[in-house]
Amino acid sequence: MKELIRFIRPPNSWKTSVSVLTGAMFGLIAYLFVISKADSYLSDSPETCVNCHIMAPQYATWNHSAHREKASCNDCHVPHDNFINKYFFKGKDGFGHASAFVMRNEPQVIKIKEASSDVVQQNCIRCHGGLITDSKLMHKTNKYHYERQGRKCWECHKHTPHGRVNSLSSVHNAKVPIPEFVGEIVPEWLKKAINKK
Amino acid sequence: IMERKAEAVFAYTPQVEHSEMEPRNEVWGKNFPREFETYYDTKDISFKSKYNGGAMIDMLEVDPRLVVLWAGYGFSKDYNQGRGHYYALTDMRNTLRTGAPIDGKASPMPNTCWTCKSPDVPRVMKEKGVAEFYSGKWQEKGNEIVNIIGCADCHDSKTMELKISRPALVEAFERMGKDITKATHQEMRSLVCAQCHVEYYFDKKKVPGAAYLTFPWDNGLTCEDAEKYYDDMNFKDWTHKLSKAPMLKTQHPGYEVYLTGVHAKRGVSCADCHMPYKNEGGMKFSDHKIQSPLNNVANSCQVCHREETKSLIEDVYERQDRIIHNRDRLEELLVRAHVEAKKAWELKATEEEMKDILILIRHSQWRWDYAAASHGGSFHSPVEIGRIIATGIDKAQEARIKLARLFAAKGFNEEVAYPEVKNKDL
Amino acid sequence: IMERKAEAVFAYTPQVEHSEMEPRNEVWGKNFPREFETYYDTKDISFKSKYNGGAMIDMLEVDPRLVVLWAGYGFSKDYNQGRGHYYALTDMRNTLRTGAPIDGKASPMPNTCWTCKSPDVPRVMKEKGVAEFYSGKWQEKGNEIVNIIGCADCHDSKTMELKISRPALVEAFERMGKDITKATHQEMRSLVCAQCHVEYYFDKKKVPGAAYLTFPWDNGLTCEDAEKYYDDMNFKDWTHKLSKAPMLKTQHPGYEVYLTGVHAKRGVSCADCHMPYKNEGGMKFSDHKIQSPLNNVANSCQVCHREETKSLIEDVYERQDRIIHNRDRLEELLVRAHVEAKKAWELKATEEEMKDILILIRHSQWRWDYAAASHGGSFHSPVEIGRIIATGIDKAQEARIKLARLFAAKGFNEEVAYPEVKNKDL
Ligand code: HEC
Ligand code: HEC
Ligand code: HEC
Ligand code: HEC
Ligand code: HEC
Ligand code: HEC
Ligand code: HEC
Ligand code: HEC
Ligand code: HEC
Ligand code: HEC
Ligand code: HEC
Ligand code: HEC
Ligand code: HEC
Ligand code: HEC
Ligand SMILES: [Ca+2]
Ligand SMILES: [Ca+2]
Repeated sequence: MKELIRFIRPPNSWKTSVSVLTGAMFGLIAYLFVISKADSYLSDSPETCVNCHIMAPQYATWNHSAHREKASCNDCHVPHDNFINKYFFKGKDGFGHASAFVMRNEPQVIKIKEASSDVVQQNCIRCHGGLITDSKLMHKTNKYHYERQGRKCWECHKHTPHGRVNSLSSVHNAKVPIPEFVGEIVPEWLKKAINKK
Repeated sequence: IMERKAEAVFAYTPQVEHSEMEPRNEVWGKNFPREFETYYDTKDISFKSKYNGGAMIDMLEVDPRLVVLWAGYGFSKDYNQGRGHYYALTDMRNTLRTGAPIDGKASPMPNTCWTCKSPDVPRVMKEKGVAEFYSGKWQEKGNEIVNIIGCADCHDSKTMELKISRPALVEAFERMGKDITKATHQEMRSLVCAQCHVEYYFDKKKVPGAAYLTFPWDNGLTCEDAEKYYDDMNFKDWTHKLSKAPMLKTQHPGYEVYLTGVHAKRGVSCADCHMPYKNEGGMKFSDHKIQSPLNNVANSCQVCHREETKSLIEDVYERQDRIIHNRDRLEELLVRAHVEAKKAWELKATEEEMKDILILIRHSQWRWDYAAASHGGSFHSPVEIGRIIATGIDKAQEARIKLARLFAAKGFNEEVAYPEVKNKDL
Repeated sequence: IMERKAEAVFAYTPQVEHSEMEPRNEVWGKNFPREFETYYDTKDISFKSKYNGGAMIDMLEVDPRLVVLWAGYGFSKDYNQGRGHYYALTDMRNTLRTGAPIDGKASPMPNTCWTCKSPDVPRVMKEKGVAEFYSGKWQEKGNEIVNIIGCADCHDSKTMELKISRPALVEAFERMGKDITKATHQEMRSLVCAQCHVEYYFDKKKVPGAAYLTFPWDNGLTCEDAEKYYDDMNFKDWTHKLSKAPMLKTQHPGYEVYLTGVHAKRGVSCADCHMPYKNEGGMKFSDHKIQSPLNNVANSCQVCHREETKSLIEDVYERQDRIIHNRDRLEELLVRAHVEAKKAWELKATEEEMKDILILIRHSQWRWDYAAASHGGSFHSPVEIGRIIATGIDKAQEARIKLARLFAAKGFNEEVAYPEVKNKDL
């Protein structure tokens, strides 16, 4: 054990600079963490995802879909089988997206990866399992039961929930709730005009 | 990251900078050509559904009984089924019910009428003050009001976020103890409409000389809540020419009725159905051609309902049919009640004898109008509208039972003939 | 698919073989213990919702106005809100409205009553013939009817597929030119219920001596269609004791009303809500505890609606409240109409003078009963029930206007007092 400590302890002459550097590293990471709202990666609100404008197309399309009121991003994109899996996946994903974003190597058109698409599929079934597996309710989906096996739900439900075309330029005026940027619901002049009386 | 964030905030680079109060849609339109163009498509009035659509329909022509119901009031001179936003100013200037205010001639109508017809309104209000805006007649501020309803009515000029641009809605919320600035984005997608698509009246007492635009929501937003509000303050819009009943006019309680329906309860907003996403040349944006969703089922209803277009339209018509049948019957009963009440006066009925009867007529017609004026209401909340009409029928008939007894007391025992209403002249 | 079908058919190895007509649920239950056990849970009558539920409620006690509405008819002696299938036979044997048919004493009631109360019925029908079954009084075949509604009423004994076990529904389809054997599996999940949960009458002319169970569907399945059917054949269930109106009794038009609602239009069946899948120890099966779905929202509604339980129950109550308020008012108006008509007879009104009035009362009460007897109807199809009640109110009041005029003609001009109805004795 002592050996080990001695091994990683830097030579005395380096001591000061290493401490400063490590401190700076931690500081920088913390800073990045704060301004990139990495902590918000742990939350379930869709606002989290639109911290990156890159997610704006997905936000905008989801916000105009049938799922808006009952299923947010993480309901579909993060595993819900158990607690640990959920946060592990979130962390891993968050790191991936963040580095891609910072490194500016994100593609113009994002495509879902195999692993995350499996996650999504499981989530579709999590919510709609009752409707699509209950033989009694098959009347809604009956005809398609056999064709459905082994396919992703959105091979048929292509518009659920993002639609087909989601390149960044396709929704460039989309209203996404970027916190610093929320306008005044009641403009200043009107507030004043009302309060005057 | 800092840099990218700034980029995210300004998701668009404005072509044109303009002020907060810019009333000209063309100017905003430079930055947002798609929204602008679709908005101006509200000019298209070709679509007609079973009961609604874009066309201007002369309702007094289609249904002359309305002339009886509104006898003695402006609406009996002219009333059209509304059309697109593009026409709001034109239609208001042209309507005969206001006493021909054309060409700067003196008009009997207050400036308050302009409130829901143009983005020049917030501009003038800011310049002159709210109460001052509500004062005076048309010819006085009419020349300031030139742009059709538009961007500045609903949007913040810097962020393009939705905003409330007029006082009445904010004040109504305040009086109910609610804070409208706490509204969610999704609620705002209906609240911008609730600035105009609501029942209202002019409060003449609040600020002397002003016809202060007010929403009767202090007791709540239902039909009965508003009725109680008006009753408690002894308010009437006019005295009926035939029956002498102290009448109320219901104007388009679109938002209030919508709130009682299942779509509102499930978080579906006006914009979801009337301004759905549109996909054009790979671009997605909110279709600003605000119109009947039945002209655009694929983008509106079918986002949520995987049903055939035909079947969804059928759903709407089926609900409307079930409602309109009884609404029509109520209309007939009200015509009868008015002419019977007139007969009673001729038979020298006293004020005392007529009092209850006239209140029943007032309450019954309030309900009929609530159902009739809430265009779309028979779909927005069919169970509630059905309920309201049933209570309206009950009250109209109750009035007529009392009238029959009154006739007997006056020694008259015949059926009063149903008036032949052929055209707009009574 | 063929393969899967065969699999479905022979999915079980029967423990017990029994005949097609086996009426004893215990015997079928050997093969299907889960369905059997849950079916017998209909014995549990502890659940109470706002307006429905399992408990037996003495409706005449709760609402004595019913005694007036049904004066002169069996229902004014005894009427309870229905409970689970387990009790169908008990409740029928115990009801006082049939003139105490207990202990093999002579009864005034036809054997036809048994038709919807037991799986012994198809057995006896097969043995004795359908018309013969419908002939004679209770004491005659009552001893044959011992098993509670059960498996043989809805299932084929070999395949366990759903089947129609009684003639009336098949005959009604035939007369409408429809072929019930073409029904899909999903339709069958409602049609088995439609054997019993429908409005009916006894046709005394079809086969002499028999009270032939018949559904009045020849003109269609709406409220007005059935009314026309009865009017055209001059049918009445009884003559009202007070008003002397030729009355109709509506019995539980559950299926007909359901058909007019949005759930039926979207293909949702009775069984989807009243017999949802249940998961017990890894086994999935249809919960045969047929009851109010509000006692089981998770397995019924929430399969399709991802709303909170509380919110879904609220949806149901909200619709029921909006309907029941007006239904109650209609009930009051009908009580008034009956006592006023009685007064008119006392004033020596003629048959001729009363004719239109009595028809209005008949039609109005038909509508009230249609809404009241279709338990669950205020949720199954609230817009349609609301429509029906509004027309009912209109007609009751129209009758009262005519009565007021008639009173005047007879020199009587007072309000007829609302009767004090305190208990079951008029
Ligand atoms: C820090 C900026 C940022 C944030 C915040 C962010 N994303 Fe991403 N996301 C990206 C970038 C960049 C990519 C493209 C990565 C690639 O294709 O390699 C991406 C790709 C994706 C993908 C497709 C690739 C895959 O993993 O299958 C999904 C799904 C996704 N994001 C979902 C989300 C969700 C859900 C959230 C919120 C919980 C979120 N994102 C928040 C930047 C971000
Ligand atoms: C109802 C489930 C659901 C919800 C809710 C949802 N997504 Fe998705 N998401 C999907 C599916 C399915 C795909 C794969 C689409 C494809 O491959 O065509 C996807 C793909 C993506 C992708 C990859 C790019 C693409 O378009 O294929 C991103 C990024 C993404 N989602 C982000 C988000 C964000 C951000 C939110 C919340 C604002 C969100 N999603 C909400 C189901 C969902
Ligand atoms: C958190 C729960 C949840 C998840 C996860 C989810 N859904 Fe849904 N889904 C809903 C709700 C809620 C609705 C709204 C309508 C309803 O309940 O009837 C809906 C509606 C739908 C509809 C009908 C409307 C439409 O958009 O076409 C389809 C199809 C559908 N979902 C498929 C999917 C698919 C495919 C996935 C996975 C990619 C998925 N759902 C994931 C809850 C969910
Ligand atoms: C082979 C094509 C196909 C696949 C794969 C498929 N579906 Fe569907 N789905 C359909 C069709 C077709 C309908 C019926 C639409 C209708 O009733 O009009 C449907 C209906 C539905 C509905 C009901 C929508 C409504 O009207 O409310 C839901 C929810 C749904 N599917 C979810 C899923 C889920 C979850 C999956 C993946 C497990 C899936 N589907 C896979 C074709 C498919
Ligand atoms: C769930 C969809 C939906 C929602 C939400 C909705 N509407 Fe409608 N609206 C309709 C339909 C359908 C019609 C009937 C159109 C027809 O008959 O042609 C309609 C009709 C109308 C009309 C009459 C249109 C005409 O052609 O004259 C107006 C005005 C209207 N709605 C305003 C509103 C307002 C304001 C709100 C929100 C407070 C709202 N609607 C919410 C679907 C909706
Ligand atoms: C500034 C006031 C104002 C606002 C804000 C407003 N409306 Fe209107 N709206 C009107 C007027 C006035 C008309 C009637 C114009 C006419 O008939 O000349 C109208 C007409 C309509 C019509 C009938 C169109 C037709 O084709 O018949 C619909 C639908 C409608 N509005 C929906 C909405 C919706 C949805 C919103 C919010 C997104 C909204 N309105 C916001 C004032 C307004
Ligand atoms: C609170 C907002 C508001 C005020 C104040 C208002 N209107 Fe309107 N007006 C509307 C809306 C909303 C419609 C569209 C109604 C619809 O079609 O459902 C409309 C429609 C109209 C129309 C076209 C349909 C018709 O009725 O012929 C005319 C004309 C009109 N208004 C004139 C006036 C006049 C005159 C006044 C003043 C007495 C007035 N308005 C005050 C909101 C308002
Ligand atoms: C009657 C109200 C109303 C008027 C008038 C109006 N808008 Fe909008 N606008 C909306 C609503 C509601 C949305 C949807 C906002 C959302 O979902 O975030 C919207 C969205 C937008 C967006 C965001 C991108 C999109 O398409 O969803 C832009 C940009 C926009 N409007 C521009 C304009 C311009 C330019 C005008 C004038 C020509 C205008 N709007 C007039 C109500 C209105
Ligand atoms: C954003 C989603 C959304 C949109 C858009 C939408 N609906 Fe709905 N609709 C719903 C929901 C949610 C319900 C309630 C049922 C439920 O909980 O699944 C509903 C209920 C209904 C019902 C049953 C209610 C009743 O009155 O019986 C009908 C019919 C209906 N919608 C038709 C339409 C039509 C027609 C349109 C287009 C004009 C439309 N909807 C647009 C989500 C939507
Ligand atoms: C969409 C769901 C749904 C469907 C489909 C449906 N019901 Fe119901 N039913 C309900 C609800 C909810 C109630 C009200 C229960 C309450 O008030 O406690 C109800 C009430 C009833 C009641 C009264 C129950 C009691 O507690 O007294 C009967 C009987 C009934 N339904 C029979 C039927 C029949 C027969 C059908 C088909 C023809 C049918 N229902 C279809 C949901 C449904
Ligand atoms: C053989 C005739 C018959 C058939 C078939 C039948 N019912 Fe019934 N049902 C009855 C009778 C009789 C009662 C009333 C029993 C009582 O009150 O004693 C009843 C009562 C009910 C109740 C009220 C239960 C309570 O707790 O208050 C419901 C719900 C119901 N049935 C639903 C159904 C459904 C759903 C089906 C089809 C799957 C069905 N019934 C098939 C005759 C039948
Ligand atoms: C067409 C089928 C059918 C016939 C024939 C029928 N019933 Fe019923 N009966 C039902 C159904 C279904 C219910 C449950 C009603 C509900 O709760 O919605 C019921 C309920 C009852 C109840 C319990 C509730 C109450 O009303 O107190 C009694 C008792 C009863 N029936 C007696 C009779 C008698 C007596 C006859 C013969 C005159 C008869 N039934 C004929 C189907 C039938
Ligand atoms: C009032 C009608 C009714 C009665 C009585 C009835 N069933 Fe059923 N049963 C159904 C319906 C409806 C289904 C669902 C069929 C389907 O969807 O394929 C069903 C399904 C079944 C199934 C198929 C497996 C399952 O659980 O879905 C079995 C086995 C079964 N019933 C056994 C019985 C037995 C045993 C009895 C007597 C104790 C009985 N049933 C009484 C209506 C009834
Ligand atoms: C098998 C699927 C299914 C089941 C089970 C079901 N529903 Fe529905 N429900 C629907 C569909 C489909 C609609 C129509 C709206 C649409 O098209 O999305 C609807 C519409 C509704 C509406 C709006 C109609 C109206 O009257 O305003 C309400 C409320 C509702 N359901 C409540 C319930 C409740 C409560 C239950 C349980 C007792 C239930 N539903 C069971 C599928 C279902
Ligand atoms: Ca008003
Ligand atoms: Ca009957």
